Amino acid sequence: MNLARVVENKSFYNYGVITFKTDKKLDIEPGQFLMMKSKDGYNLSKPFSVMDCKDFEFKVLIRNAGDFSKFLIKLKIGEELLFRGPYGSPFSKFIDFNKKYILIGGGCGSAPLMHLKKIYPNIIEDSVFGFSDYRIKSIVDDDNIFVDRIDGMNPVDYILNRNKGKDINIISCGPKGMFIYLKYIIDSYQTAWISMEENMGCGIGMCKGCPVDTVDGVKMVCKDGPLFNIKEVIL
Amino acid sequence: MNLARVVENKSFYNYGVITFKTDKKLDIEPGQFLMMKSKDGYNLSKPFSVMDCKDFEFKVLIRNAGDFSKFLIKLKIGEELLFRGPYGSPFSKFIDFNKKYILIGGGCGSAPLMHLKKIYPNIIEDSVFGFSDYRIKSIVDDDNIFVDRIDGMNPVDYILNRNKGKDINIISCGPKGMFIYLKYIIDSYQTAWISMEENMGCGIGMCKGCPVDTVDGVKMVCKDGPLFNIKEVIL
Amino acid sequence: MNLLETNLFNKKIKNPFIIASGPCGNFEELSEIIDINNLGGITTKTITKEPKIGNKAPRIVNLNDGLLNSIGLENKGIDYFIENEIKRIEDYNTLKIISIGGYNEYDFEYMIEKIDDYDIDFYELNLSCPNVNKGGATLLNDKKLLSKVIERSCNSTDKPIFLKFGYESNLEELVKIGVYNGASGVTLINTLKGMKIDINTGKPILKMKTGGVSGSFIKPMAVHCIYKIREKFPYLPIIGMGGVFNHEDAIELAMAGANLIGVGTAMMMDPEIVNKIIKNTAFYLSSKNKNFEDIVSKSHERTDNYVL
Amino acid sequence: MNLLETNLFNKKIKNPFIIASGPCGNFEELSEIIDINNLGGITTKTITKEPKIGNKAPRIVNLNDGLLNSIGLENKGIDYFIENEIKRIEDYNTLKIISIGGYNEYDFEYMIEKIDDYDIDFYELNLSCPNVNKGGATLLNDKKLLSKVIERSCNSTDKPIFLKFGYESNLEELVKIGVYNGASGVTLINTLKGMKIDINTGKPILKMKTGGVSGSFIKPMAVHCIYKIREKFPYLPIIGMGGVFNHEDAIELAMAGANLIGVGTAMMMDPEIVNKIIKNTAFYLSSKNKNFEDIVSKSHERTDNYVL
Ligand SMILES: Cc1cc2nc3c(=O)[nH]c(=O)nc-3n(C[C@H](O)[C@H](O)[C@H](O)COP(=O)(O)OP(=O)(O)OC[C@H]3O[C@@H](n4cnc5c(N)ncnc54)[C@H](O)[C@@H]3O)c2cc1C
Ligand SMILES: Cc1cc2nc3c(=O)[nH]c(=O)nc-3n(C[C@H](O)[C@H](O)[C@H](O)COP(=O)(O)OP(=O)(O)OC[C@H]3O[C@@H](n4cnc5c(N)ncnc54)[C@H](O)[C@@H]3O)c2cc1C
Ligand SMILES: Cc1cc2nc3c(=O)[nH]c(=O)nc-3n(C[C@H](O)[C@H](O)[C@H](O)COP(=O)(O)O)c2cc1C
Ligand SMILES: Cc1cc2nc3c(=O)[nH]c(=O)nc-3n(C[C@H](O)[C@H](O)[C@H](O)COP(=O)(O)O)c2cc1C
Ligand code: FES
Ligand code: FES
Repeated sequence: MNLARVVENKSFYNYGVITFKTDKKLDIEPGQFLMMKSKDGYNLSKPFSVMDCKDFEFKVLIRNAGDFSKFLIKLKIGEELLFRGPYGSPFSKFIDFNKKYILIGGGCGSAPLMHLKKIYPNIIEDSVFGFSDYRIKSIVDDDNIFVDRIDGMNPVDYILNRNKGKDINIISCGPKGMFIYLKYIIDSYQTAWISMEENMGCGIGMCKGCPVDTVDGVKMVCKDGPLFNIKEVIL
Repeated sequence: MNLARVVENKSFYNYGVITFKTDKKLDIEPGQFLMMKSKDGYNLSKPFSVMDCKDFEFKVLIRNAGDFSKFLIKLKIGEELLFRGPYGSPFSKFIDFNKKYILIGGGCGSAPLMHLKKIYPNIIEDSVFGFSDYRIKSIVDDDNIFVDRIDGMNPVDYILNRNKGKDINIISCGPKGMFIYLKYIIDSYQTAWISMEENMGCGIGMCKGCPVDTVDGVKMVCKDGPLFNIKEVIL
Repeated sequence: MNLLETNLFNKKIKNPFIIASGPCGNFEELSEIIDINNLGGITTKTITKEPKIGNKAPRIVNLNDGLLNSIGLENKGIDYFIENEIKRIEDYNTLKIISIGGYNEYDFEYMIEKIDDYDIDFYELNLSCPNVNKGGATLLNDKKLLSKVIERSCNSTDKPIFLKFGYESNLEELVKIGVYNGASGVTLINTLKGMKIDINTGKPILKMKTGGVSGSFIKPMAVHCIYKIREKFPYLPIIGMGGVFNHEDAIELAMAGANLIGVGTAMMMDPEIVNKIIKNTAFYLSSKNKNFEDIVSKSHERTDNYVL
Repeated sequence: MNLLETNLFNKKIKNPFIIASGPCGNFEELSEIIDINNLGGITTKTITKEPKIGNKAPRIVNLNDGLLNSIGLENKGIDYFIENEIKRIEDYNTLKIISIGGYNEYDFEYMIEKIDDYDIDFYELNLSCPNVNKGGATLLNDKKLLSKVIERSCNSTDKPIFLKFGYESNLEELVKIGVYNGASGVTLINTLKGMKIDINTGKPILKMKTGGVSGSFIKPMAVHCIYKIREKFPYLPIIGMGGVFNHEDAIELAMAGANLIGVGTAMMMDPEIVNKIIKNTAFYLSSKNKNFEDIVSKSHERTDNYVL
């Protein structure tokens, strides 16, 4: 595994944005994730999407979900951890560069979408990044961050409303509940790519730890995803 | 348990002398030990003798024996750990203050003897503290530290030789092998008190984890000791 | 109102936290550190008919987040216990569980008859100590003998009898045998068998070689065993234990199905820890506006909200 | 000279480190990360007669220093394996162990007959997967069926057959049954049964509720099982596994009695870790001036220096 050293950590209790520096030149496409673990202990590596990446540095957006993410949020500048990757298919594998996309992020799922927006600004029609804690604005800088309801609507309704009538292609990343809702409301002629999350073991497809039911049978989030067509996935 | 903060750590790979500061005024007699553990994890507390103690500070001499002692040796100033105690009967419970004693320390077993020497200098006839690593002299200050053999003799022979003819009362603390040798060479009219070590669980006599065979049956090092009359113990 | 209060066999129990058998001996030392009367209950270290001097040292090895022990049931025997310890134990105002171990039905009967008139609450038959060769361990391999031990013990007293088992392949069958022969409840789980070898010497560290593994890392196995037995025996009282170090561990065992929660190894690490666990569990329950009994067996609730 | 080299059934094995069945699938992904030919051996993920789609998610829960899984033997079945995977596996220049699982003697026989002419070395019968209800698990409760499975499997091939067991109360008896019916060796240990409950929802985290516990904290149980079987069966080949993350763990299992060392969960944490373990074990041995075979079963040496 590779070593990464914290060069910046902007965080509060619920969320953190951490920038790491490594010795190895990185080539991480939007949509890919890294498997990270602490230097001590015999725990699984855990998957985190990259929010930004350049040369020897990468940035992640962390939600305090349990032991490891808490450990990440508390990291001090200069402290180190281990990572491997990038894994998972990049968004660019599925994207039609002649089309325009709407990005819908829920919580930390916003991270890879922000990365996408930065690298391929021309294909982005609109975006919304929903969070439940307003303090997120103090650590993540984006005009489309919304906290809770927007004009009394949830972020999905809000953005679809705002882009009514357009040829809608969606890329979404967030909690499962959001996808279920999305699947329920979008029309059959609309495309939506969703980035799935599942508890992971190996992160590379060998342990069969991260299944997702699809119309073509069981697939692995880490190897066959994390991006899936919403029509393909049985939510 | 109580919190102690490192105020000084003089150490090299094999040994360390660490001074801790606490919030609670300490009253630790020479020969007693503390049960210490790190703030994280669900491991047993481990016993360490006190080498020096005053008001809110205590000092321990650590040998790198395994995970926890390695952790201790690596502690940085300001870092904290948990402790409880003091436990174990103090030397003063057994000592006849009208007599003079010879102290024989082996490795870290020297720690409580150095404490005794400092608190009751008048009862000490002579002392020897044997170590196997000469660098110990850079962190422990005592004229009677000897590394390996002294004039071709082991420390026990050396000090008994040097005090030949005297009414010899010994207090010794160190590895079991040293006690076996001591028992073998001292005369039946001589007194020797030895401070035993055993893997400990609770440190207070309730778990029956630290037995020592004596002529009166099984006793517990933590509660009935650690000091025993060498004649009483079946080594 | 006391959110922690619970009931078993019409006995009011202050709180579900009891001291597991063994790590705290018979509470003489512990009572100098904490107030025993604040505890839900106490279990004596397993008492045998004859005194046992226990195993040779080393008896204890620390594992990373676990513990390996081979105490070997060191105890002074039932007669010493009655002459010197039972009076002090009677005086504690808490649930008193007497743990006994033996080789056959007569051993158990003999001990129960000696002790039954004292002010104690339950018995716990230690059928699963991995540290004795001829002792409880073999009872589990001889189902006839096991049945006789349980039956005879239950016939010797009107007090509830709990059977203590470990992580056994045939746990369900053993519990069935127990219930069939009159046991009132089960205690799950005893230590698992484990070993640590010092690779510098090439020798097992424990003098007895194999010992019992307890502490934090047996919790997933404990939760599994408790859950499995609760699933099959919806109303059987279960004393759950194995790796409880904080209130979250305790709640997990309770949700799996434990009516009372034993704390063992954690008490060796820090003898005051049980007070912290009691306090934090009370705080947790009050923040959720629940009683302890509300969370017992909660993991078995169906989605249609049927509560066991 | 290669200090790590070892021998089993007159096969030279480069080093004792083999990939345990499961965590690395069938090495397709792994082979892109490390050179499979550097390994002592590989064990396929357990193959069944019919395809199995495995269990619903979540299948994986991280425990502190351990892992809980309920993959449920997801695999595409023996026919797919032979059509699509065996050729690639034949090409690896390493010891090839085929793990198979089934419900009765005919399943095992059927699979062995299909695969026996390929260039593979040993079979491993997975008799102990805690993640299948009707599968291997029940074989252990039905000794007649178990005997038939082992006997019929052994009669179907000239290749050595290893039996994989977990931490079972009657492990010795099971191994005896195995050896009596013709097995050549045993693999110890499979995962233990465990559960984790999310106390916020009150529900077991795994969809299947119970799963198999592996990783660092099952090592003391693995060492115990290996030691116990080595003690009773001085010459029985044992593939030891359970919590091996570094060369010290490996040496501990070897000293307990393991002839080969399986690495499972550690490979999920870091797929390159086995190379580090191999390198560090070689370094350790050379610093002690020993071969790997010198340390196998070392913990059983008597003080009179009698070596097994
Ligand atoms: C492809 C991918 C990309 C991800 N990117 C990010 C990211 O950019 N930022 C971020 O904060 N998180 C991300 N996650 C989720 C992150 O991996 C988990 O939150 C993390 O593993 C939790 O570890 P923990 O030790 O903090 O919490 P745990 O104690 O392990 O888990 C806390 C809770 O989260 C659940 N959980 C555990 N692992 C996962 C998982 N992999 N996915 C969903 N739920 C899980 C557990 O069941 C539990 O309920 C991503 C997950 C995947 C699969
Ligand atoms: C009363 C008493 C006072 C002590 N005072 C000191 C002291 O002042 N300085 C000091 O460095 N050490 C002292 N020790 C020893 C110290 O407790 C152990 O070295 C320590 O527990 C090792 O912990 P570890 O995690 O570093 O090593 P471990 O990995 O736990 O053990 C390393 C090796 O030491 C053995 N060991 C473990 N615990 C003990 C123990 N309690 N006694 C003897 N051997 C053990 C193990 O079997 C193993 O072989 C004292 C022990 C006792 C009983
Ligand atoms: C040092 C020690 C001694 C024990 N002695 C006994 C005993 O005498 N009788 C018994 O039934 N269980 C005994 N146990 C098992 C505990 O009661 C308990 O079942 C087990 O340790 C799991 O709980 P824990 O992880 O909280 O310790 C002992 C455990 C330890 C660690
Ligand atoms: C994700 C996962 C999948 C497994 N699948 C199998 C399997 O298919 N067949 C099998 O015999 N054992 C299987 N095992 C058990 C391992 O081979 C091994 O016996 C066990 O995990 C202990 O070793 P470890 O601690 O090194 O992982 C699996 C273990 C894990 C963690
Ligand atoms: S995490 Fe191992 S297959 Fe996806
Ligand atoms: S350590 Fe528990 S009795 Fe001595």
